[in-house]
Amino acid sequence: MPEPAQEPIVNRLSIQVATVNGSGSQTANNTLLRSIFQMGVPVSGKNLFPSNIAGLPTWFTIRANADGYIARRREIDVMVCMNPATVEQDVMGVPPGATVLCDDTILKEHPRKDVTFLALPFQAIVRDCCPKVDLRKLVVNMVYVGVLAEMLGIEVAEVEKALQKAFRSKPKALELNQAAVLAGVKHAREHVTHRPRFQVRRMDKTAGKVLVDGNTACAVGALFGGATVLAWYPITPSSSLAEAFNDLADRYRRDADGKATFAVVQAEDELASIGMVVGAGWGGARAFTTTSGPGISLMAEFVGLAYYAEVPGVIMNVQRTGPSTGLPTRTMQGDVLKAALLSHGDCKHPCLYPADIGEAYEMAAQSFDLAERLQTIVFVMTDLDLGMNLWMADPWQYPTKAHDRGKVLDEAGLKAMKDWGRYKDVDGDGIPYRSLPGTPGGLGAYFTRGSGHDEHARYTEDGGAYVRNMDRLARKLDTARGLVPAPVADGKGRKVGILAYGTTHHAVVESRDQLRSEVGLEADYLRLRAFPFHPSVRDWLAAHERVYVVEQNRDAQMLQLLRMEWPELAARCISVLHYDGLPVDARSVTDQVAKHEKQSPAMAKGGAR
Amino acid sequence: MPEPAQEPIVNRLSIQVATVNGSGSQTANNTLLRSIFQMGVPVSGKNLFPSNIAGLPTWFTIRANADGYIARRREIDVMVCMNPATVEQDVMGVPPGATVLCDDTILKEHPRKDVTFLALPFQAIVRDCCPKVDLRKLVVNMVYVGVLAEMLGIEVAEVEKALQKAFRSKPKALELNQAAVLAGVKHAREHVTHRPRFQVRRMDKTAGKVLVDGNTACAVGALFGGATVLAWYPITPSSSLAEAFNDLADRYRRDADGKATFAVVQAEDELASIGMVVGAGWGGARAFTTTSGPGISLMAEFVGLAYYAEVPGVIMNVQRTGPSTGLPTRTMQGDVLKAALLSHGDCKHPCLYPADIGEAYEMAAQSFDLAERLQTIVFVMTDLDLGMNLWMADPWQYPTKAHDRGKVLDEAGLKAMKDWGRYKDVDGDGIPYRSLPGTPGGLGAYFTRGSGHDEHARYTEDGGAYVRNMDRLARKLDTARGLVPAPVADGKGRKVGILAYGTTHHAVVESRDQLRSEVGLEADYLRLRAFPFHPSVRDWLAAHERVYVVEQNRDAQMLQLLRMEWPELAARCISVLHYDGLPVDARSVTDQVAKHEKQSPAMAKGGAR
Amino acid sequence: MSTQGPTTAQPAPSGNTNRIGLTVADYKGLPSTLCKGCGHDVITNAITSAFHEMGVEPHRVAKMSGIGCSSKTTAYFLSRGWGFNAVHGRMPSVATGAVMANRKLVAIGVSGDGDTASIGMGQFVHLVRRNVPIVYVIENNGVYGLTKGQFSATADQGSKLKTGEVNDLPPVDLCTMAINLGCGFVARSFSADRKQLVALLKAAIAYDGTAVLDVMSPCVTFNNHEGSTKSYDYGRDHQGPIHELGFVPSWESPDVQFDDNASIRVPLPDGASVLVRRVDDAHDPRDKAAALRILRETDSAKEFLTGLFYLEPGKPSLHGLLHTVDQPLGTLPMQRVRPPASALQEIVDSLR
Amino acid sequence: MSTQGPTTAQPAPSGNTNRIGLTVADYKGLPSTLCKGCGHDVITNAITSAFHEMGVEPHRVAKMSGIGCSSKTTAYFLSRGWGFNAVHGRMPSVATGAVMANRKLVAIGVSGDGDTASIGMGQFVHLVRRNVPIVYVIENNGVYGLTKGQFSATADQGSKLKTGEVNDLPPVDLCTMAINLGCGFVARSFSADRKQLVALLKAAIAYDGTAVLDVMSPCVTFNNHEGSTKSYDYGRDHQGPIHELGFVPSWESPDVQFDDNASIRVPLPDGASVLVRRVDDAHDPRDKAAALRILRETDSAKEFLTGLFYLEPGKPSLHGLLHTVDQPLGTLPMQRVRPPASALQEIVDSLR
Ligand SMILES: Cc1ncc(C[n+]2csc(CCOP(=O)(O)OP(=O)(O)O)c2C)c(N)n1
Ligand SMILES: Cc1ncc(C[n+]2csc(CCOP(=O)(O)OP(=O)(O)O)c2C)c(N)n1
Ligand code: SF4
Ligand code: SF4
Ligand SMILES: [Mg+2]
Ligand SMILES: [Mg+2]
Repeated sequence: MPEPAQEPIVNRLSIQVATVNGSGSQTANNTLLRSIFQMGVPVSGKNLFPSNIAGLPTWFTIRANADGYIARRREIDVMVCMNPATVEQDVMGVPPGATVLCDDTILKEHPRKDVTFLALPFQAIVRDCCPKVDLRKLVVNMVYVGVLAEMLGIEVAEVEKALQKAFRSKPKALELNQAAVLAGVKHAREHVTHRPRFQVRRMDKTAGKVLVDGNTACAVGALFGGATVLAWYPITPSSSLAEAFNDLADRYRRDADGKATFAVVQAEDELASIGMVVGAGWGGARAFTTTSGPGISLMAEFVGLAYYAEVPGVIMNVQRTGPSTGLPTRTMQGDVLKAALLSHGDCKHPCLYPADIGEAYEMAAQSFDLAERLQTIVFVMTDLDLGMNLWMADPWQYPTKAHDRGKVLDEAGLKAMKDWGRYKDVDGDGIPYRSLPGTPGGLGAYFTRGSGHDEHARYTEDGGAYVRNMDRLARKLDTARGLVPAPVADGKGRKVGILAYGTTHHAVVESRDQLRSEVGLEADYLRLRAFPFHPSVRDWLAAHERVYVVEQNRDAQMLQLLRMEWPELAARCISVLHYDGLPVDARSVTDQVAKHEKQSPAMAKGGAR
Repeated sequence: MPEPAQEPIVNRLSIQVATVNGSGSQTANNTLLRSIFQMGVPVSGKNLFPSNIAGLPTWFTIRANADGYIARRREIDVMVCMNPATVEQDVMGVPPGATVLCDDTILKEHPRKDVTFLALPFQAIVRDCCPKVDLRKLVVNMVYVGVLAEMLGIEVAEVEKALQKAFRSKPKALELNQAAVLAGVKHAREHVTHRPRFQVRRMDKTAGKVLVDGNTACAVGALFGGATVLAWYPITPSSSLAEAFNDLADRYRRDADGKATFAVVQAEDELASIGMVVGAGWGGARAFTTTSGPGISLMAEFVGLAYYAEVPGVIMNVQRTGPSTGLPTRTMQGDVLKAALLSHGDCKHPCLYPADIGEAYEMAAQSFDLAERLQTIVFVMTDLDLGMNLWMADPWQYPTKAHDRGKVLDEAGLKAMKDWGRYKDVDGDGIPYRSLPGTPGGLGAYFTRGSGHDEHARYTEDGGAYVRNMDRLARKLDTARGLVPAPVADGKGRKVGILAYGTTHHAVVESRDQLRSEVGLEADYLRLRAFPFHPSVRDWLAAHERVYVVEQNRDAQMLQLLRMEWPELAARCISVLHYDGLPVDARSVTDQVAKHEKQSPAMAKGGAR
Repeated sequence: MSTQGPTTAQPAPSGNTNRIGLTVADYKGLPSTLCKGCGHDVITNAITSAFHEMGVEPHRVAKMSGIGCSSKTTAYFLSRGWGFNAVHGRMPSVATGAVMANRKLVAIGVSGDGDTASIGMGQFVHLVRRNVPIVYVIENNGVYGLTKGQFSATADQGSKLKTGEVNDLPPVDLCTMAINLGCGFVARSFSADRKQLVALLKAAIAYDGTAVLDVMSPCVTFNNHEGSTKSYDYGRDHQGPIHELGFVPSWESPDVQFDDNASIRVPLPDGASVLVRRVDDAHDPRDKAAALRILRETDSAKEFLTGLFYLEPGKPSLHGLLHTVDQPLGTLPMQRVRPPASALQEIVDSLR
Repeated sequence: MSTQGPTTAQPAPSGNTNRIGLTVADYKGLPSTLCKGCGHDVITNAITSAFHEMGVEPHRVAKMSGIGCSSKTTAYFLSRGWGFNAVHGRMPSVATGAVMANRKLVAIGVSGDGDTASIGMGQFVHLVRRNVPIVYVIENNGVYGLTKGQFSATADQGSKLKTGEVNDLPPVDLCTMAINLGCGFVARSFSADRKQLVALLKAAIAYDGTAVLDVMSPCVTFNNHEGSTKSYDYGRDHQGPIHELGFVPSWESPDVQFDDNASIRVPLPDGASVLVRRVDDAHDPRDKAAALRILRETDSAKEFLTGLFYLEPGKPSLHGLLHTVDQPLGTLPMQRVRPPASALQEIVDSLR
């Protein structure tokens, strides 16, 4: 096997495949990703796809990184060009030193001399190895998998294993694809002498881990979280969450006689899906919906009703790039402010911000506990990056705690409680006791409404009763601070802090290392995990002189929430933003922070607070 | 005429009539209000009505005040009890020294000794003076008008004049009502010796003024503002705005042949009404809708579309008490934060906050200029208090400026502009040039969408184009700061400031006088009139040590907006809130400010900044 | 929705108590706050009677509504049931969610013509399509009562407001629409015809699926004048029942009312039957084509026909489609809704 | 909407140019980004031809749509017209507003079955009720193409997804619904039947009011397999035209197509006519009862009938109801929309 000319860079590379959607490259790319993963090398995959079904440019990026960095990386080391429409920008986009493999029917040579440009006969190879003419369009993708395996040192046995997984139930397809991979390997071995500097070698950093997307993780969380009702309306990038839950529940939540312990309805729109969630939550179900941007806007009225009438429910918002329809297949943390404040009038809603596969699972499950405990809508704020990309993760732990069904009184409970009132603050935490429709005994009946009501759920327009109720609702949200997941702090005692949440986490992890090694900046890190903010967030902000708040939107939405809460502390916050619809990368964070640090007079003085 | 026992208090009184809605008392109460107004005494009226059509408690309060204070006042000097359901709370609610007139079929005496309780035979009187049995239920209200006129010194000739206005086209009804007033006068003259201390006397402070509600004022503004399309859905308290516009346009906006220069559609809901506004704005109309709380939530998705696709339109939000259905017939400044941030994703919207009848007219008209200039949705944020109560006001001035139709290119304009692009920032103010559908010449056609687009309105998912566009939109909102109405400052150089907006203004005016006279506090005053904030707001905040931000909602929504904008300055702001659904009164403001000032260490030290 | 379930059939009620020993007072609600004479109050009364006569356990009743004068009425019957006054026009989705959570609930939805045919059009259509088990009553007065009398989408073309304004848009005929959407129980009635209304409501309560009752219910304050086609006078002058209707609940013998030769008997799956007296022209409610035809013809003749236009027992309701366990989902114990550890292991393994 | 207005009748187009001298290229849009073979692209083509043949000035065309693969297609025809890709399911209101602002616009709305019958149900109903002048095309594939193939509300009961999932809800029949809502132009077609489609589109363009065209348009990616009732094969195997249709624009003489004895001729107010060849069983589109009957019967027979089900020329459109001035409201000069000072004075005086 030829060896790369230069000292190899091992397990630190990014591969990008440029193709068109609907061309079947997804399976090839996942096979590649999985093969590297099986070799024990930490990987991450980012699928950049258009908002249509077939024929438009798509890019899939695989990053393998021995240090375990799984954020997006901008620089591409090995580029595979399968799309004539983008080939020029694809070749021009890679840094010097990169290797470009190009389908030779697209382009035979390229003037760039600082990259290795190889035109390869992918189509000819597939013609030879694939007898099924109509399938060649799909199978050709496996040829580049084989070529890359050979050139980068990806073990063919692992590729075979990954293929077997992908085509488990389709032996015919498996055979064709295997042949294509091997043809690719053979071609590279026999006809390609160049070996990129970037190589993959077996290591042991993925043992026991799984590869999964965040939408599936949320669905599994909902499954074990005991969700009983799902009402949803399709919208990218959330549809696969609902579909995954449906499939999982179909398999794991049916009695022996086939009867279901769950109900899923595809609603006619988002007003209906949230309406069903509110009805079901009122009826006692652990109910949820899945949606994205436009759906959040459409749910506004019902979310206010649930706040005021105190009905539990969960909205899983897989955020995409807004406003409006925006870029439906791009990511963003763009609804952070909007979801927390959704609906007219005075109201706020708890939000959870999962950063990874583990939290997607845990928070999805926990959201039902919180919703029932707090009797309000809880948002799980994931995003397209987490939801639709494949992530490496530790396997989930089976829950150890029982579901928290909150303050629900059954027949006996109602009898035991004297003079029960649906909206009385018995425990001083702002959370009243509720009864479920259908409870026998004649004590629990009450009337739910979005209009004025007193402690006994009686209609009233009395200003005093209104104020008491609104003040209790504010108290309830204060109680929530102690119930939602606390922030996670890493490092302490430094002058400079970085605050982030959700998927931005992965870039920050890498950026902190870059800042340390590149400009010598040691920064503490706080990862927010929920709104309303835990009291410790305040202390952490107070303990730092400058805090970089990193997020993926234009308007610094989380910082806005922090300002609303603690203006005096928020004044020390500096916004670091990334909002082009691609997942934020460490370099973007590092450069912005480093630039600001350079300008910062406090830094120059080196003074402590 | 008997005289009050004590030294009279002249032209400083509040009268409240407690009755049930649907009983016809509204005309009587307005007659009373108008009579006092015609005597040259500044008045204001607050109608507190339930959210149903007939049979529930209603209170109408008239305040006459020689100093021109027109905010709500909590203390009632003269109470008229016509509702058995509330008589006890009504009598108990007045301060010592008040006079209570009670229908003697409801209650004959009351144990309170510190008030003058008079049981009067209203029903017997109406029986004698009104031959029409079925009308007595209505006409009885005029009896208390007569009684009050006599007891408070309201001139009967003015009452007659007001009656004539009310029953202009109904001579029969006029006659019956006149008789009832006179019977009331006669009864009081002959049988009631008590005269309250609080008296009304002619003065000259209302000459030239009008009495009108804010919804009518907005409708007149829209009429002269050149609104051409109104799409609306009924909702209290905004319906009468739409209906007033419809009536006015019907009268003043038809050609000789009866053809209309306007179009009004009652839509099927708020999603449709805002959709029509967006379609009409795109088509070139000056289009608006009227709504309140729940409607705002339902409009969220379309407002985001209009932001991103840059379509002009006006939403007149007559705010009521939320969240959810809330208290539909109570007032609140409860959507301030929500309207400014409406819709998912990064977007913000200009909002105007009229404080009085003059501004309701002006801002309603100006909103169309702003919407077309900025090519975005503009909110006119009025409220139930302004919209549905009668206010004394100076007559409106005929507009001197031409309508601003914004950057619209017609056929010639398109030819003149080289390489026109719908979303190009030609002038550096973030505002692009648009063309209207139907423009001939073949140059103006473009495609409008809520998804990603470049400077030439071409579809794109390119991150760079997305960021350029979003940055321009942010720039456009910055431009808006200089176009929206600037704040109004009163007083300067003091340490303490009060900041308010909208109808809260009237309580603040009175409260500043109270603070001055009661605790010796001189406070500067800034009245905000629009979002995004004018740069001078920042300077004004910076110039004060402590700023009381007075508003009518629970969550300090305007303060939240200020914090988002200038956290470092917002830290000096103290929230003064009133949110029981009734219009804020000066006493509530004064007490909260005074209490805080007492506690304020800076105040104690007397230190300057 | 079926009234089976925990309640087992019992002998016919004697005197004032029903088969579960409750009096009509046990089915009452709070005093109405509507205008005196409002048609809605009459319907409230009929609903109270129907639930009483059917012997439905009050705690099983879910009273769903939107916003409007009509929607308020769920507070005025069955205080011992659970009420949910949701948001304007979107009650259908809330009701759907509620019965998904608890299939034992007996749901009744009360809505207005504005609430259903204007803002609520979409949700109504989809509720019907899903055959959500609910008695869905539209208290139809042709106007928005609560917002002071604007026309709604069921106002007849040419009908006049008090202000003189004339409606120039065609009305939505909710009965025709429901039948075309596959609804298996579609009726029209008049709040002044208490007898028919109670019979229809009882049949609707016994019916398992969406039962649509479009009831003309005059708004005395805003739409009861001359020129209105939704006034008491107009109703009385134009009403034509399409048949004489009887309902026999499951625990009574059908022959107590009419004998079978003199009537068409449509059995419901739960054992109850709907009876139609066999007279000339009596509409057979199983005849969909005839139902649509007479609805169309009335429409052009400006008649106001009432009765049970269409009845198709035995269609699977939403519960049948969802195939859920018999117990309410909302109160299943944790063991039944959290799969075992082995399931998680299996899922994890599939991702390796 | 009427194609009258500035465009005066001219002689029939000769060769490739139409009566206003434009070629079909002048009516083209951007290249489609849909899947190869998608039914929607065929409709795009037919729309292009219809506008060309009708000689509509491109700048007068407003292309309205919601969200979906179908809704994207407004970018693929008539680049010289104005397009508005609004939000999902709410195009009807946007279109209503647009024509209110400018009554000279010739509006065409392109929507999907999800966009219209699921999320858009309510707005569709009310657009039709208002008789908004628009050619309203539903590109009906029974699924949500853009979100990867879930069932929509027009999917037939029993039809199957590729995944094997079966639809168990009844479909919404948009044609029946439109007729019942008073729509005066209701047609069904098939994207594979270009000839019929173009004839219908031309007639719809000439029609002044809401013209509903429900066009079966297979989704080759998600709903073109066996078991689908919206596939090309299904359509071809089951299509039955209810008549042979011709359209004669206002500037052509009707006898150029069929002679009057051999055909039923329905004149439109603008001078155009719709012709139906008189053969046995040919459906007369003026017969509403027959239209509803055959729609009902096909429905149960699982046939796929196409043609112009109902045509009622001369109903007042929204513009008639609004009685607005002839000029577009949006560009009236200020003097016409700001009343004089005397008006303000009068208003102020009334408040004193
Ligand atoms: C989203 C929203 N829009 C508007 C309203 C105002 N509103 C309350 S009731 C109602 C109409 C009620 O009409 P209908 O359903 O016919 O009931 P009715 O009062 O006639 O019985 C309206 C428009 C509201 N509450 N919510
Ligand atoms: C409010 C909202 N909800 C959901 C979506 C996601 N979405 C985009 S297109 C579509 C359905 C399109 O189906 P259809 O109208 O039948 O068009 P087709 O793609 O089949 O032509 C959905 C649900 C959206 N864009 N907006
Ligand atoms: S307004 Fe009309 S609908 Fe409402 S309560 Fe009164 S009579 Fe009934
Ligand atoms: S997914 Fe279906 S509807 Fe969409 S473009 Fe492809 S074939 Fe057409
Ligand atoms: Mg009504
Ligand atoms: Mg479709």
